[in-house]
Amino acid sequence: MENELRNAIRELFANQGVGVAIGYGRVGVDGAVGAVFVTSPDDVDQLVWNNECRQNLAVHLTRPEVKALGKIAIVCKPCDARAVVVLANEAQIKREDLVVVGVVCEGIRNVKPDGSTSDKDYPKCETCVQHVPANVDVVIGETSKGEALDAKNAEVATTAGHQAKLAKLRAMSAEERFQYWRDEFSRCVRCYACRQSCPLCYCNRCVADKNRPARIDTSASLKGNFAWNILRAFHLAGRCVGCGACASACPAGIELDLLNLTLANAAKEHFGFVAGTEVGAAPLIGTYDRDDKEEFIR
Amino acid sequence: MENIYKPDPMEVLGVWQETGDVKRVRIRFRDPEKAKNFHFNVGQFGIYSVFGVGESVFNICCSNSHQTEYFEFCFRKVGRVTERMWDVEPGDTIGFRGPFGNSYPLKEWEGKDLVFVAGGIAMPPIRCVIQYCLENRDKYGKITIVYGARTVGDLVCKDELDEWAKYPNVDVLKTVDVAPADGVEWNGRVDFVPTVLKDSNVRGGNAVALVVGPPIMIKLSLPILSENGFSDDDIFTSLENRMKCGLGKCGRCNCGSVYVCKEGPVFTQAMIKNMPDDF
Amino acid sequence: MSQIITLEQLKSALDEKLSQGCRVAAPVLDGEFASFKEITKADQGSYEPRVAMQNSIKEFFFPKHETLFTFVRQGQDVVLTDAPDFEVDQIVVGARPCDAAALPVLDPLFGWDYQDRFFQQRRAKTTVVSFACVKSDAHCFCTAVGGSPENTSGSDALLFDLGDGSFEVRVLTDKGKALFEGKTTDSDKTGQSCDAPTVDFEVDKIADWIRANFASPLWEKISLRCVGCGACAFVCPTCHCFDMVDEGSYNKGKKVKNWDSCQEAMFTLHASGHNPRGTQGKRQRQRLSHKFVTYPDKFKFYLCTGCGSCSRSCGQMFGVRPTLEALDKEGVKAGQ
Amino acid sequence: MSTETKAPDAFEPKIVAFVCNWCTYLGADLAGTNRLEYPANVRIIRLPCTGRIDFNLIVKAFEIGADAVLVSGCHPGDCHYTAGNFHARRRWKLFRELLDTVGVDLNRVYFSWISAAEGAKFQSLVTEIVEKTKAMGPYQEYKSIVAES
Repeated sequence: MENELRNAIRELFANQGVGVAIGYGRVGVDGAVGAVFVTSPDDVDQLVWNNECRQNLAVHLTRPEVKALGKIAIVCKPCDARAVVVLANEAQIKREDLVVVGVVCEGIRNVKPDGSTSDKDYPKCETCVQHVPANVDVVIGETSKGEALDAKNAEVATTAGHQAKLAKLRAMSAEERFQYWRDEFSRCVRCYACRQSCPLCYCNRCVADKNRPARIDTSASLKGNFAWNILRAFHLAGRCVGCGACASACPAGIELDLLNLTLANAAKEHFGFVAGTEVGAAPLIGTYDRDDKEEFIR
Repeated sequence: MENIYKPDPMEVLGVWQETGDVKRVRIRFRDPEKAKNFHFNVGQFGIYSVFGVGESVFNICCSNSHQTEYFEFCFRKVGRVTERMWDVEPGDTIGFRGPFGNSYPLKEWEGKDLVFVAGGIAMPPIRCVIQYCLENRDKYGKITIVYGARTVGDLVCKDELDEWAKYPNVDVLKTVDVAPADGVEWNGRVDFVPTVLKDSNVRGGNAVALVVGPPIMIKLSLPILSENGFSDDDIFTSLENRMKCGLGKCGRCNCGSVYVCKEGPVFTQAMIKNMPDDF
Repeated sequence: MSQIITLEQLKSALDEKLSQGCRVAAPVLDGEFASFKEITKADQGSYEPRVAMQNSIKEFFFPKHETLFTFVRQGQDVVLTDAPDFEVDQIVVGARPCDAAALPVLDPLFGWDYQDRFFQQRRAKTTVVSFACVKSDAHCFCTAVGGSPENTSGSDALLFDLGDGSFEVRVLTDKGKALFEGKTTDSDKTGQSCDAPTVDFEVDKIADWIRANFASPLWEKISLRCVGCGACAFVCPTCHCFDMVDEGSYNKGKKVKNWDSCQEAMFTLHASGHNPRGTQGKRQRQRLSHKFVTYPDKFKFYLCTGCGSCSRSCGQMFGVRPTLEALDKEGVKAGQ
Repeated sequence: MSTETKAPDAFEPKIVAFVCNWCTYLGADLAGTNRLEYPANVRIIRLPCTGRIDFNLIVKAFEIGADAVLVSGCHPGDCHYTAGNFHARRRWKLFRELLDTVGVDLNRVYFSWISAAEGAKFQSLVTEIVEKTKAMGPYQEYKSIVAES
């Protein structure tokens, strides 16, 4: 499959005027897999594809440093390809200027706190049903694990384990939940790795960095951390594709994706909306329906 | 142990609006003991705060002859702090930390001709040294002041320019980029600062030049000074970089190994050529 | 003759200190993650030498968020109240040698000309007990910056895990002596640390390359995968850049000092909109040159102890070691 | 001896009400002009439309010591800007779920539609919120994270 991928990228350099191919390569310590930016067909052999390809590369699509390299081809797992759909739907990228090379994915391995990969699947991959990428230009690889899902039967990208964890949390009392997040957020250092690694946190200047007026405290205090994490999660309401980049980037190991999953579940349950599954879909929060539920309104 | 991050409360004595978005503020220490012992060197800067809003870095823009009574700074309304600073009135309290940084080598300059080149809001860091040199007029040779702004309305210390011109052996060459509209009084030139500098025929050798302003103005003025015999050691400037602490700790104002807050803000062109292009 | 202490004795020594009002921080295990945290009972700690930690001991000297002073507006006047002095004794136990080594590196910065009492008071009040390393991983490169698995720099006592529930104690300073005096027993057992991690680059040569290649296009090239978060800086035991902000309202509030990172675009953004370090390549250049050129020029130390926390915590598999290796390979050795 | 007076330390909750300019604010005004008495614990903040009410304002209200928050605007179909309240409705539906997961007590966050004619509804809702909040006591959890910051 790796060769198939490399050949496809070479072909794109030759025939489609691609300036940079964003893919995975062994770039980190001890050959750890991270993003590589291939700018010449001669370097295509740097590209790898395996079950350690964890990052969501779509985060690079909106970065000026990367855009400066020319027309982009990007390697996307099925979950990551959803982020490309949202970026295009939100007019952050011109989809026709981009070549999305989708790779069939049967699950990514987890990364342990010391940076090494463990044999266990990455949590969100345990029960993933989305192995064949949808809405991509080229599909690399094959699987017996199912077909590309269209918007109608798309599921929220998550796992049984994560859903169970969220269900357990939601079954607690409000005080207990608050205490849980209090412990978690107390470790937050406000490095904004969650924001920076998220393909959909593309704002030029995040509200957290705005100071006229300052919307939330920039301090890594409990007060500031609650405000920040609530803000980050909600700005992704109806937009988060569940790639898990935020939680996996968090140096404090906070399970931020539980917050995003809450909102993704709610979007699906109340509005039948799964982000990134439908090309051209209007953003969930930018639209409304006259018959939206309002049982909570007095 | 002293808290180096805690400012001193200062009383605002006066506020003057210089242009549409520039004000000059005169302050003194609320604590009379502090006021009595305060000393700064011309060219140093301070960090001024509006409590509850934030801090900003400005040059002390007057000479130090009244330092125990008051001193002044100028600011342009561009950000969070300066928008709030715009509203201060005499009697209000603001915070001050400083003075920080190095200063102009005024002793070394004695006996020499002085050329001051400034653009726009960059007048204040030069005003302090002009005031000082005029107060000590006999120590310095010919003084040439080339000052320009985009429009007549953008000139800072406009009235003082005419006062300075009255001193002996002082040339004030003022200019604006854009011709003033009909009816606007203007007795200066309509040209860019480097052009006016070129026409001024200032000569290096026994002279120093102080050039402060927008990067493009500096870039175009330096070759003119070089051609006219100013060596890189004789051309000075006052840099600015974003700072938080002013104490050489917060780690953001450096250009290579030079901390602008401690080793600056005053640099010679020779020093700048040795620094990496990190500003 | 060596001095040894059992784990139980170590814990009871800590409990004794806790009962005297001393603040104690130790590695605490939470699932797979271990992080340094303040503890209230010695039992909460997990006392074994570790390679990977989620944070560094930096935060017990330079907290991620700290109040500098508070203010209240009274009419046109403003009344300031200084933050209290740091007056309790503090023990940080279980530090890695590369964590402890950061403290002498930071001393000259916080004591350069202006004295930062917030760091210095904590430093004076704190006893650092480190564990010599028993293993290293591929992220470790302390040897490249003058460290070692049993580096004593910055520690008040260095403990060697004997593997039998006891530690050999090597007391290094008076503070270490005060903590362990009378608590240890004589023994003929001596501890041993692991082999030093190997590196195939020379930091001096890379530093020279950095000095000579400020404008190299390599900076942008190697930094492409960096997304500009602050994780590397915040887990780093030596990164010390900070932000100062006002919080609260116009009438009543405080000034706080928060960790900041040079990797974030806002770090050097001027009010005018100009940013001297507007691209990730420039920001990585700042990070690397600060660590290996600027800081040693000023304070004689590399601003890096080779702990590898940055690359362990980087979601993009970046960090100091991969960057040094890339500069070595594509800059120094390629003769560019 | 024992007279029924309010203990000096009796808990008086702080309620922040974010209301739209065109309906609920006028409803509150009507309650006033009609001399309908409601507890003084409520601080009304007038905004152009519920569509303008940033979710972050609710968080902010808790940060500055609110014990409960009310968000109120025009009935569906009555929005001065045609659809602001429809947008708000969808947003609050999702935001409540997030608050729930975070552990912010949903009994302290209220949403309502109150028209300019419904002074009585404003009165009764505010009275109810104040009474319920009094029964729950101060919002200790949020106050404690603010106090520790």
